[in-house]
Amino acid sequence: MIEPSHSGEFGAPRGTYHEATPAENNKLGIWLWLASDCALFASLIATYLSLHGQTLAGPGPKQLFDLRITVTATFVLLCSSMTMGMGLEAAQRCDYRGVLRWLIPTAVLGLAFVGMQVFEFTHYVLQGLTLQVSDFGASFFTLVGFHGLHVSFGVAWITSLLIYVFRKKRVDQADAWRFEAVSLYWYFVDVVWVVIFTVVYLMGKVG
Amino acid sequence: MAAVTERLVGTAPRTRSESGVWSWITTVDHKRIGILYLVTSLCFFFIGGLEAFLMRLQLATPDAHVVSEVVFNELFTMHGLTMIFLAIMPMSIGFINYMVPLQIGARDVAFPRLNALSYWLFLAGGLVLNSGWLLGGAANAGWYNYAPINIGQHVINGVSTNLNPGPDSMGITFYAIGLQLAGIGTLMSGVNFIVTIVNMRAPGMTPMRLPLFVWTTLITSVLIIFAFPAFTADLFLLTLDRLFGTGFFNVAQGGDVLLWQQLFWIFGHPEVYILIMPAFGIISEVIPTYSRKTIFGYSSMVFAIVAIAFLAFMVWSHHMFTVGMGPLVNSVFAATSMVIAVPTGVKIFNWIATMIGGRIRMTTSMLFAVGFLVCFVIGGMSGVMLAVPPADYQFNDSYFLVAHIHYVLIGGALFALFAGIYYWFPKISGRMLDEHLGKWSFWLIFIGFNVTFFPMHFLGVEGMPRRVASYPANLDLRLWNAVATFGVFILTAGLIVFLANLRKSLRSGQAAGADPWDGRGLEWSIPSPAPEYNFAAVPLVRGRDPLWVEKTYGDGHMIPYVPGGAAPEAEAGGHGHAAAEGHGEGGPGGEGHGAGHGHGIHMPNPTPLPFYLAIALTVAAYGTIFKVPEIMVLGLLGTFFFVFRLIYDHDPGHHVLPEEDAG
Amino acid sequence: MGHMEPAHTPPGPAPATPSAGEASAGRTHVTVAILLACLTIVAFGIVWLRAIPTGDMLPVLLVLALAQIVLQTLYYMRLRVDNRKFAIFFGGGVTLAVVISVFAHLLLLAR
Amino acid sequence: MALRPRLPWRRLGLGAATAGLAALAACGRVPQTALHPAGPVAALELHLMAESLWIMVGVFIVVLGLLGYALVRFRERPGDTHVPKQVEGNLRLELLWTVVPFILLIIIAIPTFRDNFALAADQTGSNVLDVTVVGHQWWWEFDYPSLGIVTADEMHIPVGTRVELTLESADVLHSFWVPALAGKEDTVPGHPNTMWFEATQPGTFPGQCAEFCGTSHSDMRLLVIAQSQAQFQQWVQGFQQPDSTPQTPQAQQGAQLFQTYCATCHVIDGAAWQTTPLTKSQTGPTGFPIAPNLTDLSAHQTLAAATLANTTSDLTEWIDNAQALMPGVIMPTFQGVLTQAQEQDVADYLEGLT
Repeated sequence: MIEPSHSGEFGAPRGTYHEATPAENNKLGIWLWLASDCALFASLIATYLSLHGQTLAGPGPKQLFDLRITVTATFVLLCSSMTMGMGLEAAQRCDYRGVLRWLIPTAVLGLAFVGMQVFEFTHYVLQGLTLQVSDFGASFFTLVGFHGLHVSFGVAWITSLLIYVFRKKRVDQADAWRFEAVSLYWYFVDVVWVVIFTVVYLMGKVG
Repeated sequence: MAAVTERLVGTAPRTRSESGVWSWITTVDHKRIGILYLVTSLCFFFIGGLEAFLMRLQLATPDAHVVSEVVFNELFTMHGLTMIFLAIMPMSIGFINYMVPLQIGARDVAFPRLNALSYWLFLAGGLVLNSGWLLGGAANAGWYNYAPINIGQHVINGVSTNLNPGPDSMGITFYAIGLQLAGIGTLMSGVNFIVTIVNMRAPGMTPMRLPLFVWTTLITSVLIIFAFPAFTADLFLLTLDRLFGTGFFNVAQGGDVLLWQQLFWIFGHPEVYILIMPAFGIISEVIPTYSRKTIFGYSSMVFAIVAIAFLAFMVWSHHMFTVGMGPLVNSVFAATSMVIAVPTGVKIFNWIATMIGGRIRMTTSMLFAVGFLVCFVIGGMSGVMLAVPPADYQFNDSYFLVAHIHYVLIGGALFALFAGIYYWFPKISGRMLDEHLGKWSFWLIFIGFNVTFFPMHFLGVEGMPRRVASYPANLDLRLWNAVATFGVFILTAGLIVFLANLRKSLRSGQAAGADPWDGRGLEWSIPSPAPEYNFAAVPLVRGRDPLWVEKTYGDGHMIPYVPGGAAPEAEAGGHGHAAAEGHGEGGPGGEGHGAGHGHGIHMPNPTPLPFYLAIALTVAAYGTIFKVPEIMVLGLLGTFFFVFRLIYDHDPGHHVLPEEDAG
Repeated sequence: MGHMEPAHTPPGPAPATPSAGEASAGRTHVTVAILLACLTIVAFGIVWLRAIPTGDMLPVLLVLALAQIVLQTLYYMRLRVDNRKFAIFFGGGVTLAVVISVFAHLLLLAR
Repeated sequence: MALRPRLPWRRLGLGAATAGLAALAACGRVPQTALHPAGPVAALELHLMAESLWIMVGVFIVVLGLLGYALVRFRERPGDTHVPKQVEGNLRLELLWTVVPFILLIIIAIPTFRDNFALAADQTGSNVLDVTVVGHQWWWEFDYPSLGIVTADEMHIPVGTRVELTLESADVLHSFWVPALAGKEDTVPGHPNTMWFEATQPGTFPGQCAEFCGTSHSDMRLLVIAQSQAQFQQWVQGFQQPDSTPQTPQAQQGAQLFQTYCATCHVIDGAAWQTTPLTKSQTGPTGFPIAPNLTDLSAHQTLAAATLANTTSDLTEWIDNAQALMPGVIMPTFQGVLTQAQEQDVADYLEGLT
């Protein structure tokens, strides 16, 4: 039945066929979204790098940044990554208690991070750095605030997942991808923070 | 085929009983969403065409005042935006939606609900953008909307200054928010198509057997997900500038007006390829079918697509040769821009080589494909001329550039889309378009297009800048402007004939049957229009041009794939499958591979949630535009509510029994 | 293509042996977290104490950040063990984004 | 489309600097074209345009020939039912049409790179005239820092002298384009650009803004007037020793009205009320003059960004209702503020400025 080669590889498929499950689709989808989000953050970081020297009448990064607050926030986010990892392991074991035990602290740590950022921003505004005063202010608040919004959305997502699990009172194997998805997002937000911490804060302090 | 007997027999076919507006609002069927895209984009196309018509009336004679400067500036801005974002791109997405799952042998896209959401956000974005006409002026600073004119009223060194004086410049806020909405939708489409193509191909549909339209879709989607974020960021900064008084694009606040241009063209140049890539794909389907030959140089076609996509990210500054980046940067970008001509040339020659040695049927679709080749080559050549910076200093922002962009976007993308319409309309509607009327429409459109746009090359080098509302009589621009406007009338006549053809076909068109063109791809192996479940049994793909392979070597029907026990000739193969690995974690919704499981085909249920989500986000958009925080917050809360509803809403789906005869 | 039967191990510990998997995965998480914390402290320390000349700081900080990113993506996001297509799309995208934004930044500064 | 470089194109009546826009209109055509270069920059650009065009035309003929051959030779004949041979490709051919275009592009690229640098080279030296061009919504400001001249919309240059332009913008993006002399270069707020050109023959070369800059973008025109060295010196003198004394009673009346209503923005060098440096209202928020300098107005051929003839009647009309002629312009409408006669007086005064 097989005729001389058409298209180089005529013939039935070799190997076995596997139709992707919705969970696999979701995971690839999340990865693509995160890759796209990377490009978004890259644009904002390029904007910040291009404009951060424009402090004009407003305060500059050197006098403004208090690295102690920021490094604390970094550790908070780092811890939340670890607890998220533990929560994910629990979810993959279908361990209902484990999920609650690890994901509630994750959300709380995330919230703490957002709280610290709100505190930090308020502090800066009081010192005269606003969105309007200079483009350092505008690009700083935009970039860091955009990351803060990502963290906030992550907290909302984790919370919604906790509510979902809490109502079911159990974790199914079928739900594992939901935890994987949120964990990927959470780690990604953490990765972006590493970049922001280095590029904005540490380098800003160095000048 | 033994497997054919496994088809379900004797069950009452459950056809698409749903109809009416609500069924369209709640649909998650990729084919219906595709039709929504196609119809909507056609409507926007005629709106954009009307805008162009008014502009050409104004420019037919010197010093004319058919419309005022204010309106003219809105017209050319909205014309560009409408044609690019609301007509050509969604028309491509419409075909992608309808055809890609069929061409890869899938039952739907990976995320049917996200797909519906993409459409509703595109529509919402289009409506928000156009609502500017009624709510305080449409956008008026060109489709690329350069800074700092786009920031409008601004405080500059303590003085409140309107950088866009004259009209109420509210329109650019509609631009910023409307395109943001549509952009989110497009981004989700991009993700959706990539996952669909990577994960959901039928057995045997290896990467190097993918139809080229699917390849171009994949690469277009990659361009979308990596190019749109730059625009998202840009629009975000613009929104902040316009509504919150930041100064990203205001020099007085330390801003940089070129920041907008850089980010815009990082997006904007890939966007041009987002527009033209699916067109390449359609041409690569149409020419082999009507030449009765497989595509010439498949591998080099794939390589060319990938190369063009990669280079598309490396050339953006050629739109900015005259902003003063210096000779070195200009030379680098000139070089990369010229290099794009190489893979593009490979494609052109491969298409012609496909025709050579074939048996060519000059259907309307094929006519449009040939028209595409002629016009796109002209557009590509003026593109090379524009890539020479010293020449570009004369060409840039002149009518030469207007001619170029229309040769690639009308002569290129739109002609290809018309070829696609005449090619796939029978599959989508089940009825043939009239070939006689079709040929009339082609010749009128082709001649009208060239009469309109070819003279613009002359106008450009004779000193007519683009975006002028009028030109004085003493410049020697009278003749070619008159000719161009005359051409528009021919073009319009062609479009009217096309509409008449659509109407005639939908009323009394000849029934198409499954395979009216002696097709080569999987989409022609199923009935027209495609049933809800697409394939009664998942087809087994045995080569490139799978249906043609079966016509030549088999009995002309696709062999159903049988899970576990494969068709006899499949056993010989080893384990060398090029497709990617997946994790078999199971989970609900894993569908049967065929109808053989006895309970029909599992399909997702319709849902209004994407529609509601789009409405909530639109409410937030208007709250932002009109600076009403309460409404904005309300809309955002609604958005999040529906986002989480969508995430946690379990869709049990329903089962459809395939119809008796799927052949 | 793994089919029908999961021919390969699903990500994470196999459900059959939860306790052993839990311990090892948990240990990985803690180890990576400690490494990340150390890297952060080093970066912070360099800046805080002005430990090295200002001119050298930029590359050192970037390398430290890169190390953290690699750790997080490989171990936390599990690109090391997970499907390669994730790594291709994500890695490719990130590289592209970085290259383009750096270039855009240079173009803006060059003037 | 004949893009070959040709001998510079001369038109009767256009060489003389005295030819007004009305005269240009009477001639029917003005040379706002890149096809008839009047200087080395435009000639070089035209040369590259032509070179790339002819290469492209060659490619087009090959492509069209192949396409025509395919369509004619392989079109389905009635009754023909043969199945064509399914050719998968041909490595040699595919390499051929990869390599040949590449070579053609290199042929285009080499002169491109060379000329990129040639055109970007700064022109310095004693024989170079420096002019600063500032784009405004919607007029052009021309500053001659070495001559102390600030004027608008009409740039006078001596023939045979290289002109080094510094391009700036007072508000939004504009693009300075005089096709017969040189291609365009954008005026970018906050980022001064440079370019140069030279006129090798006398003439009046029109140009206009090529980057969309707002409502009346299409009205933002300009003239470059290339003159002999002697005529240029005469023009410079008219500026350096302006006579702004009103000569007639109407003009005197006009001068008073000008001081009240117009001097807030417009500068007339040598006028009794004019201070140095300019008043705060005369400099805009970005430090560039807010309105055209009207010194020696009678030497102008045109008004209002080269859209009106420099006649009393056009000037009166402009004063009366600038918004109707150029919507959105910063110049207010004086209809209802001044009577027709008063507007006429102001115009009389301005037309008497030498």
